[in-house]
Amino acid sequence: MSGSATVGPLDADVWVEGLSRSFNGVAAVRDVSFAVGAGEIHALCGHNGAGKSTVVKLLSGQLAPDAGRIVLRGEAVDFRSRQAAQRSGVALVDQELSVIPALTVLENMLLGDIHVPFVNRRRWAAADCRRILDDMGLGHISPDQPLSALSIGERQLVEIAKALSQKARLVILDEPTATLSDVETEHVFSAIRRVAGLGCSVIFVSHRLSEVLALCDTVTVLRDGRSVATTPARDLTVDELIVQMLGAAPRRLTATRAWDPAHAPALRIEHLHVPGRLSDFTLTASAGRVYALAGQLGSGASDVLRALAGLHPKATGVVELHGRPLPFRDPVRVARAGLAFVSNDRKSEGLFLGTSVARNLVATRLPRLARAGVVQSRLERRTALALAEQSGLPEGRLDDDVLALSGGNQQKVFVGRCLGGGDVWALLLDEPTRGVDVGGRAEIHRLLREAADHGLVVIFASTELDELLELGDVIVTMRDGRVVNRYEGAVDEALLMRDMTHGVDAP
Amino acid sequence: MTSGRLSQPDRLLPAVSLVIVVAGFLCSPLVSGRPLESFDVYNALQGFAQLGLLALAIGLTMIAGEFDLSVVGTYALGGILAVEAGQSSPFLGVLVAVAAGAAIGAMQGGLIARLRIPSLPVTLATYIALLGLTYTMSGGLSTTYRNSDVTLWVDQTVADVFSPRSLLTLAAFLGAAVVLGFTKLGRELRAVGGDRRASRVAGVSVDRRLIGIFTVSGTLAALGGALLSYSYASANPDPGLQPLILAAVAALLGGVSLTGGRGAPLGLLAGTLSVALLAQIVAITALPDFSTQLLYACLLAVIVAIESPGLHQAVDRLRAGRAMTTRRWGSGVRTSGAAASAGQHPRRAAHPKEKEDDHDRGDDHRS
Amino acid sequence: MPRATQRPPLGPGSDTAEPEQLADPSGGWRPTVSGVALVVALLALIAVAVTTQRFLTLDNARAILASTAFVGITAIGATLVMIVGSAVSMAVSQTATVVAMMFLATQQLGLWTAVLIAVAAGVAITAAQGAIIGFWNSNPIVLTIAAGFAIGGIATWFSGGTPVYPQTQAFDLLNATPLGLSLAVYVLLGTAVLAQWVLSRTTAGRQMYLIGENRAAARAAGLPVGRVTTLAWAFFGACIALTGIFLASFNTSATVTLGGTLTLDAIAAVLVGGTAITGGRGSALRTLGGALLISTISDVLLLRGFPTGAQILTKGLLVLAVVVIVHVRTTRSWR
Amino acid sequence: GGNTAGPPAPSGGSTSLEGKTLALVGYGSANPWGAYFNKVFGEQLASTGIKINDMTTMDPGTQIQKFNQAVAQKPDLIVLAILDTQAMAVPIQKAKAAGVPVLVFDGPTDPSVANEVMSVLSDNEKLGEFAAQNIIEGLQAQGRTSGKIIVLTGTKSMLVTQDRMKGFAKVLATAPQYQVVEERDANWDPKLSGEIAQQLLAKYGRDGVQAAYGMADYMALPIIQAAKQAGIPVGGKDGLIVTGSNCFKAGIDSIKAGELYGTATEDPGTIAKQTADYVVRYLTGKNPPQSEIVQEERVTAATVDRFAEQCSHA
Ligand SMILES: Nc1ncnc2c1ncn2[C@@H]1O[C@H](COP(=O)(O)OP(=O)(O)OP(=O)(O)O)[C@@H](O)[C@H]1O
Ligand SMILES: Nc1ncnc2c1ncn2[C@@H]1O[C@H](COP(=O)(O)OP(=O)(O)OP(=O)(O)O)[C@@H](O)[C@H]1O
Ligand SMILES: O[C@@H]1[C@@H](O)[C@H](O)OC[C@H]1O
Ligand SMILES: [Mg+2]
Ligand SMILES: [Mg+2]
Repeated sequence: MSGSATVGPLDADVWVEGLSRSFNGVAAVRDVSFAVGAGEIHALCGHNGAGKSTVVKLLSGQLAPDAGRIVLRGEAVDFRSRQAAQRSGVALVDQELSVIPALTVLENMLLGDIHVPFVNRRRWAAADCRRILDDMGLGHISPDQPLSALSIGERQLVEIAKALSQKARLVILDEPTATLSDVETEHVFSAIRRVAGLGCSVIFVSHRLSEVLALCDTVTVLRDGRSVATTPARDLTVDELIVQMLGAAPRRLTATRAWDPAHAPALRIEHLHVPGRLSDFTLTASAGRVYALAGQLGSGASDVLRALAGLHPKATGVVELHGRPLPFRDPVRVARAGLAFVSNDRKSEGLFLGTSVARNLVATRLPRLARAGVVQSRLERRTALALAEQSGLPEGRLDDDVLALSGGNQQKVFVGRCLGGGDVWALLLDEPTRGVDVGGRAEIHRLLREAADHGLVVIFASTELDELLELGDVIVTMRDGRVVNRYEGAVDEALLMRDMTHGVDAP
Repeated sequence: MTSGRLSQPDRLLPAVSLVIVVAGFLCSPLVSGRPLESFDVYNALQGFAQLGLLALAIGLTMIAGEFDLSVVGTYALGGILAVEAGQSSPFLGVLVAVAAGAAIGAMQGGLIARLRIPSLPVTLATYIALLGLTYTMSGGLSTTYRNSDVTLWVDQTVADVFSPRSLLTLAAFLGAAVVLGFTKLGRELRAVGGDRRASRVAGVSVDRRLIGIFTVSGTLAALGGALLSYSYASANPDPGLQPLILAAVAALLGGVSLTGGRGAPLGLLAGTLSVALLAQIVAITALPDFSTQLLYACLLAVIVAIESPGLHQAVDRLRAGRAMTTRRWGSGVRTSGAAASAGQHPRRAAHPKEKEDDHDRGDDHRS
Repeated sequence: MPRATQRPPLGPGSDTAEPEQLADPSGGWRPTVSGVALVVALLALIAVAVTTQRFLTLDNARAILASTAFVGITAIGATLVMIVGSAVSMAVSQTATVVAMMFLATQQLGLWTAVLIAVAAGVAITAAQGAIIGFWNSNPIVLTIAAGFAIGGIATWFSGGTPVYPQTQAFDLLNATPLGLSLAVYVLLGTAVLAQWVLSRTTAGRQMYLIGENRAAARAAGLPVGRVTTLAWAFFGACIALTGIFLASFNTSATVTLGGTLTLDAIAAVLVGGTAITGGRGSALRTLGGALLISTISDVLLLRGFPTGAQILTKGLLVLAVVVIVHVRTTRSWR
Repeated sequence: GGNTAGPPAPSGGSTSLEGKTLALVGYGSANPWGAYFNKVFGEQLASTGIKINDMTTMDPGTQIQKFNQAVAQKPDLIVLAILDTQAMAVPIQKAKAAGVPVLVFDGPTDPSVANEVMSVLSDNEKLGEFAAQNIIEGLQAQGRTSGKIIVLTGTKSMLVTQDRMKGFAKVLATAPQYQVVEERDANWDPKLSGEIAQQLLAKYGRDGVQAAYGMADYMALPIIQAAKQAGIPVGGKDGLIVTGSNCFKAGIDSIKAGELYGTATEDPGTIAKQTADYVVRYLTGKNPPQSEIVQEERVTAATVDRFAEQCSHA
């Protein structure tokens, strides 16, 4: 376990050598090696399923490697549990939000930290917590607030703050910023730089490549479970990074085409209001166009979609679909009217993970596949096949559980479920490509574009500028629960950014 | 922690139920026509002692997000073992009972934690098996405890209202309150109950906590059975489901939820006292027996109403619908003005409850 | 032993239980460690059973089926409720009791009217709970404990505790034994087949699996969560009512305690059938298998002269073993 | 204390017991036997002006809490039906120490406190004897020289059950050609009785059992039903002889239909009347004997008409 003469790169604080791990005979990580120096911020990049999170789990004691070793400060370690890793000074922000809503902010900060004594010392801890929250830009949050009272972004910040405050030797952050706005991300970056400055090694995983290059010193790229390159970040551009990840240059989307004015207004939203979250949202959307709601977390963009989907019982306003009022406080009636919603969380509010791909694809349209309440198996099969083909899913995997698919393919199942058939008139998508790699993202964008071409109204919300610009025919920027601006055509990243971060009442 | 937390169900429920029941207790002379005496309190506390350890056992597992149905089985086994092994030395009897309870608890905790099996089926199966075991050991007959000194001792009056049995039960609650309140165990237990995966990731030894809490649960249940059999001078091989259900009611009134992550020993204490006092009120006022059932049903109905997220959403939906019809015109202007005048980020200005609603996907409390 | 060579028409419980035990919820059979364990356990049971005197007799097969019927019918209904994600009901025996009382109290209106009233009552009481759980997302265990108290209390209140006696013996028709098997056995088989068909072929049945697997996803997707949950509970209510009707006919009178230990017996049968308490997977035919398996084991132990205690103990250990085998495959924990 | 020394209001000849209180710690109304007892007992005492506090329950733990409560309230008399014999011993001693008189009905107390209470007891040993007589008589009438018997008992931990079995065994010993092959605890539970009967009848086969004893009619009738469903004839020239040992209306009907061979009284109405009578005698200072036994009767087809009314209330 320890002691044996271990030689690594001279200044390496963390040294990973020949790490491998398979699941049921399928290799997720093979022979991965890299080194992280003290105070270095080291990025792990790669497309979905490349093995990043598996490496993270191996390093943080959540999984044991099949082969290879991990050396921390010259000592080989063999973590049998998260606690063992924590005792060796490894702090973690998991890919999945891992704070406990049932506890207070302070309790969450203390949870699992090995430096926290067995017997509570509350006052001392509260003061510390206050300082850490302030550093993270969470001055408005009290340590005694239950975490359940915080937004998802704030919860994520608490988790990051917690990991960065644990006096660890190695902090690992797996997609920490996926749910954060740019302002919040800035707070996180400065905090990361601060701990790195104190000599702590940092491993950072993200799909936001420009942010990777801005923050990190070194980038290791994984492809199909192997480490293919380790390069200083200053020597890389985003495009070069993408080439490393994919092994080839990415396909660029063709420019959006002109709008065919033959398409009449289909979805009219007036004065949509959700107490405390969204005020007076008005939009008339036409079939055949893609509407992008641009806004950071908490801007209300996602609330527009949730309200339309019937998931905000307190929502008020007038919504009409094809001139008929939409009973938008009831998800069942919304779905029946032909609005399909893709939430931003495919795991807990999206797919039926333990169910086959085929059954997921037809989950929402069983009544239409049935005669007198009896599902017609052949029709069901045909529909599933058609949807799989339409959404670019491999036919061979139709009977696998969704759980066994990679994240990107899971997301395709989620989006694919809403396509085809004459029964859906509008697609509402919240972060349609969250956590999806470059290739998967292009596929999903193609699906949405095709859906619009087939005459559907497509409305999506996103926090990513690239995505907004690539996909949106009309971009509505939002901040603080209100619309800031509406763009058709001429707009650039800077404009969007300004609207999303400063809003109308900017100085 | 702060006064604001009184509005949380884990404090509100036990506080309200205790206040209501104590008020009922104090008013009972109006019906019985007889002033309250210290004996009434003593007797209520005896009822508390009968239920308490079982309620604490089941309540603690519920905080950790589990439901230990086997406690009634362990309770029966504890009683029989205490009687069989404790005829000459009551301490030996308790020791044997407690050791068996701990072993059974640890076994179940091990299965549930290591194999990640839901607790309800495991503990149901164990309950059935334990019933068979007590039946085999006793031949289906109540076993008699002949050490009448012990029987008299455990129920003797202490300071007018207590007995050694009720004091011991009280001590168990206070002990649990101290341990969970002043060490990291309380936090970790609620974390394990709140989100098991996240707790693991955060570095909580989830398996160890689960095995621990089931061991504690088995121990408490066996101890409860042992004390009860000393008090009754007999041990019943099959106490039925009634004790379990009453213990669960006590725990629910005590502010724990079946979803886990919520509750504290002092809340459990209040919940258990509420149930015991309710039984005492029915005894004092000589209400027919079935009225106890109806009263429990009413109390549980309140809990159901409080803990039905869908009900609250339905109410919101109704209100929003009504607001729409009354303020057809100009609503957008007024409401947007209201939000703007807050001059704050709406997400931050919003009442916590509203955010909870939003992120409450409504599935997290399947049982 | 002339009878021993004679194969019973439906076969002993273990034979019918076996294939269902192996069926994968999605239809295909995949060899897994747990599956192999199950096969081994079943083979062992069959070996023990066939070497037990009098086990392979027509009378014994009939007894196994008959003793499965009451619990079995309720368990079939409980399967739907577990699949749709509502876990269990703690108010089963109280409901069965009340239905039995109503059934006997209305005999003078004619058998079928009485049956109709009883089933309607069972459906109404149980579907109401299902609606609260489905539409309001209430906790089923808390709710059904409350319902159990309420139903039991009200039943005692109204009946004053005295037994309910029928005014005519019309119900005796339900004690008939066509082809030597009691009517309840046919109803059990019919209910199982119907439930299986509902689950695997109808829109509502298929939605039950989806809702049970991920309620939040089902809600966001606009599936009729409330309606389908209510439907599952309504079916459950009809099953409880049938059990209550047969119990009443069998006992010819009904008291407040008629339901006995039906609640837990039914849950045990569903669990032994391998339905996951977390919802989303399971099958009615496997519940039938589970119920038959429990009766068969009790029967074998009884024939071998084991006392009541040993029978109960074995039942508990059996449930535990199956629960472990079935749930070891999933890492989802009970929330 | 409740003993207010108000002048007894003399009213129309009958002794007024106005102002006296009595705590009825009896069987809860969830038990049909208890329900009818409580009803008759209340009716009998209604005219006397005694105030009855309903402290009935079927849960042994609750019973102790209620009993202790009753003691504390110092009524003029506690009327008690014991659920857990052992567990009630100490509370009875406490009542004695507190000077509160206790009258036990139906089943006896633990022998250690038998002298501390008054009692009106059903004669459980007799009930068991009657059941055995029924079976012997029935089998002999069929001309059988041997016979196997199965027994489904009430909750075995109750003294009531044990006493009935004592009497049953005693009489059966006089006819050694008839033997009990199986005795099982069916917990006063009709559903369980039916299940066990089905299994036992299968175990011993069509010709393996000649007689059955279900300790109450509601336990004997499921045996009959199980036999019929298994195709085993009941009663008559060579059918199964089934007996109960405490009568209910359904049992009487079944005897009349020629299925149940016999049963015995122990009907709640009779005990209730005798207990009420005892209460009045005691409270009016007539010093009744410390213990009274209720006269139990055997019921068969020959005598069924005599007991039909008495047995038809529960
Ligand atoms: N527990 C598991 N069982 C089986 N396969 C797994 C498991 N965890 C990961 N895998 C598989 O291992 C591979 C690597 O997954 P990993 O989560 O490390 O990818 P990633 O690079 O983090 O992807 P993403 O960017 O989507 O998070 C994938 O093919 C994944 O499906
Ligand atoms: N969570 C999981 N549980 C079980 N098996 C898994 C899991 N994730 C992945 N696998 C298995 O590992 C294999 C590789 O997974 P992965 O998702 O990386 O496939 P992939 O090579 O990315 O394929 P695709 O082209 O479909 O994305 C899968 O085929 C699947 O069988
Ligand atoms: O003695 C009673 C018995 O005869 C009755 O049937 O059930 C309750 C018993 O206590
Ligand atoms: Mg990952
Ligand atoms: Mg992939």
